[in-house]
Amino acid sequence: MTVAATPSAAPGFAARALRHPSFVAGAVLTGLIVLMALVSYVWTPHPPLEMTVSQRLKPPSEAWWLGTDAFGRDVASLIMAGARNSILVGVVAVGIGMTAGVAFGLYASAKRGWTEEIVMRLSDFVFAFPAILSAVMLTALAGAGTANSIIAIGIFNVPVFARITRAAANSVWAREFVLAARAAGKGGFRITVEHVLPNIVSILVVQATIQFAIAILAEAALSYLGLGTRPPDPSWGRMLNEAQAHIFRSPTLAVFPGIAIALSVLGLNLLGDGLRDLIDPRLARKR
Amino acid sequence: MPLLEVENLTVTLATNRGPGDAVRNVAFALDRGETLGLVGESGCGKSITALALMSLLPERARIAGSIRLDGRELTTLGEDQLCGLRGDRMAMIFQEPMTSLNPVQTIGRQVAEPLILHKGMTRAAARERALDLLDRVGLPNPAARLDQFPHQLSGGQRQRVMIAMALACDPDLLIADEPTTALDVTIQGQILDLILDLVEERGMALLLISHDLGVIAETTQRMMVMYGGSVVEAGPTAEVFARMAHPYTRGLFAARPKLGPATETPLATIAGVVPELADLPPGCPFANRCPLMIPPCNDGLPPPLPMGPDHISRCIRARELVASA
Amino acid sequence: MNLFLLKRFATFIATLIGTSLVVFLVLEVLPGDPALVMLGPDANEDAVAALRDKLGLNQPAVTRYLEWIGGLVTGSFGQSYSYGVSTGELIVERLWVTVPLALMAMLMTVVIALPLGIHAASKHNKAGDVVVMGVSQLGIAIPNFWFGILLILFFAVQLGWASAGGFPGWDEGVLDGISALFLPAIALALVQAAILARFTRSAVLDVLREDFVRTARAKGLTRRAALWGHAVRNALIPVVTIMGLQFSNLLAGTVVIENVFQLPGLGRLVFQAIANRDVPVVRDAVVILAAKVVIINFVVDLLYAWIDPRLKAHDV
Amino acid sequence: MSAALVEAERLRKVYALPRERLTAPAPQVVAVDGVSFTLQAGRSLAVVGESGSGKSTLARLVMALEPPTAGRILQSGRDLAALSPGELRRARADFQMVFQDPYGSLDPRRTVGWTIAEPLSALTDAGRAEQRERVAEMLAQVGLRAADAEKYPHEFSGGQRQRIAIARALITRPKLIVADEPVSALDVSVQAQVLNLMRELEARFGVTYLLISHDLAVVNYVAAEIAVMYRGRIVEQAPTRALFDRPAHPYTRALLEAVPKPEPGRTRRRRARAEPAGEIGTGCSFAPRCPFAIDRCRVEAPSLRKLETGHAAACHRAEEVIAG
Repeated sequence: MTVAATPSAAPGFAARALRHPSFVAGAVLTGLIVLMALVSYVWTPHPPLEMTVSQRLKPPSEAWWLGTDAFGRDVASLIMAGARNSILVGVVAVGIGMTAGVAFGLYASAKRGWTEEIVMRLSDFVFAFPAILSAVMLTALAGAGTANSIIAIGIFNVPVFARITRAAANSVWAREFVLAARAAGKGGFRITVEHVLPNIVSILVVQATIQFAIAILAEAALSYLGLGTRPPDPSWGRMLNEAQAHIFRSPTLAVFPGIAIALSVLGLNLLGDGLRDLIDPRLARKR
Repeated sequence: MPLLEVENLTVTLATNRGPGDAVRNVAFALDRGETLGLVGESGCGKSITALALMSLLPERARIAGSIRLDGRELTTLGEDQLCGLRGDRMAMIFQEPMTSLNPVQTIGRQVAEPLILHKGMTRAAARERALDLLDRVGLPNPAARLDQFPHQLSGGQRQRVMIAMALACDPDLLIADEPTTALDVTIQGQILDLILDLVEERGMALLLISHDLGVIAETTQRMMVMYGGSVVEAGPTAEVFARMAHPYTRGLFAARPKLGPATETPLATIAGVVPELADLPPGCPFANRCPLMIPPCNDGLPPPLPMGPDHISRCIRARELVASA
Repeated sequence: MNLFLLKRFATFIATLIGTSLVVFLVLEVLPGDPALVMLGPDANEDAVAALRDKLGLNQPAVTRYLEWIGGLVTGSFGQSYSYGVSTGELIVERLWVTVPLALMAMLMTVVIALPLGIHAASKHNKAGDVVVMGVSQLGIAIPNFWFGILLILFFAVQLGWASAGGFPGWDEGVLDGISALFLPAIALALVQAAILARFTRSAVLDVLREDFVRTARAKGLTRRAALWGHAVRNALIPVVTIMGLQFSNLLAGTVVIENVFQLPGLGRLVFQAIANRDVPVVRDAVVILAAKVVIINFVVDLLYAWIDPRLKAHDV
Repeated sequence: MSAALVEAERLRKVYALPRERLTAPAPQVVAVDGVSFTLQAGRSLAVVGESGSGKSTLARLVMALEPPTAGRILQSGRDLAALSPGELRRARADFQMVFQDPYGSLDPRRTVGWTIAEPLSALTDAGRAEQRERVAEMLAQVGLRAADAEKYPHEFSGGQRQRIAIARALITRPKLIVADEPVSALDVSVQAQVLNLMRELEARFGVTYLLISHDLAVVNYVAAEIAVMYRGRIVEQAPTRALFDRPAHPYTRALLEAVPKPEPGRTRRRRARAEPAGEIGTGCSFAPRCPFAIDRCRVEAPSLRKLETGHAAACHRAEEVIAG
């Protein structure tokens, strides 16, 4: 005879997710940004890189939805195409940071002792160094460009994931079911793969969405400083840099790319918060 | 007029499976100098009853019925007036002395706090009095403890501090919610002795909550057995132990291994599991696990049947049960 | 001094040494010959070689590293290639912009965020909480440099109340200086305040669920008294950690914001020096920025030990 | 005569605490201090003690989950510390463990079937089908249904989870099950179900328990023999009846007296005692709390000595304690 304490995981999750306002809002916003990036490959109102010299710094109109920039390019098309850049940088940088960071964190947690101490002090060190500053130095060293800014942001993500993985993994290692697995004869590697990782995946997914948002902000800042994506590839951050030069003549130029950044970040953060609520950690350690 | 009078107390909690009555139609009275035990398993509603008496229920809880302290109705009292009563006229000791003390405040300050709050004492006077209290509860070297922090004390010592804190303003009513469950058995005896001595010394009323029939048997004059939010049996402790008049009380008693000579016969068990709040049956809450269940058991919460002087049982077959034994 | 702080102090020194090493090595492999940069591409080889010798570039890396560190410790800084003055002089001058900016921003952050966070927690799930949470969610999403541009757009371009950037210098009067730093400080503070408010709220909520808060209520404390008397100090323990991290973020953020507002601060100096391959300026400025960050982390640890008696117990 | 199931020889386990002073060596906690005992197959042994007495550490040492600082453990004559990692892994099929917290000891992300099969998949090369069959069999043995294998732990109550944990421990048909407080997290009515199950399985599978508990009544129900631990040492060991009838150590007596008994009309003998504050010197660690303590107890630590067949106590005045 079995008492179902809580509805089973899979169908319950979808139902609860659809009723969770910030999850839904975040998913919709993020979905729209991704859609915009995908559509930009096949269609934009104007070719994003096409310069119409006669149409420089035009205000928004029917022909130019969001106006034109100092080179006479269509801002709406540039923003659509710029989404590709932000998503690319976010995905790859978080991917790098997550892969390396999770590996380090799991290793530190499984080994404990000196290994853990060394891994964590190293991550403290990277952490203590202002992230933007190291990104500025790295891109200065290797030259501006998308690839280098991805590496710079990715490196900054490593200690973030290493720390959170280690903390979460340590709490799993302290649980009795791990002791039970050891008593059953399993070694550190199998326990890490079979027990620790599945129990921290949800925490990592939540953190990944948040780091994704931070990566988009960082890429925008680097591009704004002229260290990120190089012209002519469209990038939201660089659009803002260029807009600032013409702020008195064409103030709207400085508005739309910022909105695009803010909405993507907002969407991802809402998504992350929603996921965190839905994966309620209290359920896992319910007594 | 008794010190504490509870009538038809019902507390409804929002659970993740819909609203459920954590406490159902509970009624009792308690006078100064009396000790009343409340026994039951986890989730039976005993802690919620205690929190209802202190008006410290979680925000979403709904409360019905009446709680009167010295004739004063508490359920309709404003928050300010309740704050004036809590810690002064009624006090509470909790189960976990580790987490129930503020880790970043000194012992002295925490014990002195109710004195400053309710008695209007100066810091210095309250500190003086806190020292006396810590001495009274048997904390070794109390003067040095005043400026220590909770993490520097052992579990038993922390529980003594909790008791000193609860007794600071000489309350009329002391509620002790599983005060010894987190402690070792030899310390448990000391703490129970201390509580009983203080209750006697000051003429307080004590409501002692425990899951352990042994603790209740040894410390209380009267007792109530709770199951599924209802008091299923109540009476003078000796009387209840002599003539258990509810199948749940009997089940609880029989399920516990005894200290005496070991037997080959297995322990008596209660079939099934405790139902969740939201799934409580409409009738007797114990019906679906009860060996004596008959169809009328499901018709509604059985009324309290008088079984002896001051002894009641909410079982429609209580008389048969007592007669058969 | 206790063991916890002693350990932290050792970490602090190690981090400083590590940082200086990394900075030195990164700049070692940076392409571009400083001598060539200084003399211009048309310089003749002999002149370049002479300059390299003069700058000590021909010595082994270890010697140069030790000389550099020795100089930093004794206060004798190198010469900037492009400005021709002592890097120390240059950095100190720029610090007078960056440090007040970061401090102002941090002050704003704390003054805005702590009360809002505590207020939101005390009104959990009620209107006040929802508003704070909604606004802070937006605040986190806005890039600080864009917010800076918007501030310029609104206050300088539309209203004409402030200049679009620049810094008059403290000689023109403290008030003028502060007003020039006001908008940049707001731009920096917005995001950090939003983060801190949310963090404070959840820290306070966590503590409010603790048993000892229930104990305090059982003693007769009102909700409010229990919040301020028992919950807030416990909640501050994690909040202080975050504040330390945030101050580092603020310092780093000055690199971008100083560019937005054309402020002659340390961040902008580093940025320009990198572009100019002005190695002595870059490495000294970066090490000093990083040192500030680790000093802040150390101060956070001191605060920590002060708030949490459990760390004070062990004396050396 | 075949070797005993478990022989522990002068086991000692010391944990280092974080340093408090730079100049002094790191402080240490002696969790287990020179413990020796023998566990014969078929005679379940209980280790009783209060929190901090070292009983859970002892369980982990016996399970070879931690190495002892000194001393050794022989299981069926084999020294566990001398085995290679591979041999130790195979040997683990013979000794399994049940934990206190039935919520914490089951991985919430794994099905019950997976969890029960874990020792099989870790220790043997049983195939999927065989594993499934054994799991179904085990579920039936502990009173659950075969269909329950597909479910997750959160769908079960505390008592049912502890049955699952017992099924996991039994699946390799071990000779020894180390049960660390197996019922202390359960409600009384559910405790009885689990205790009955443990006794049934003892008879049915010939498994022997090393039961760790703070609860004398629980121990009385399951174990043939009891060892009482205090501050890392065994202070008394005896067959269950002898221990309850003729306790020879003042601490055992104190424990027995302290258990509240649910008997009508019983009231406490009230003795207002203060928390003991005495420092332990070289003598018996129980001396500061002991009503029998004499000067000798405060300077000379008693060693465990034999009093009668199978009954030993570490007390200078054991004979007087038995006499009452």
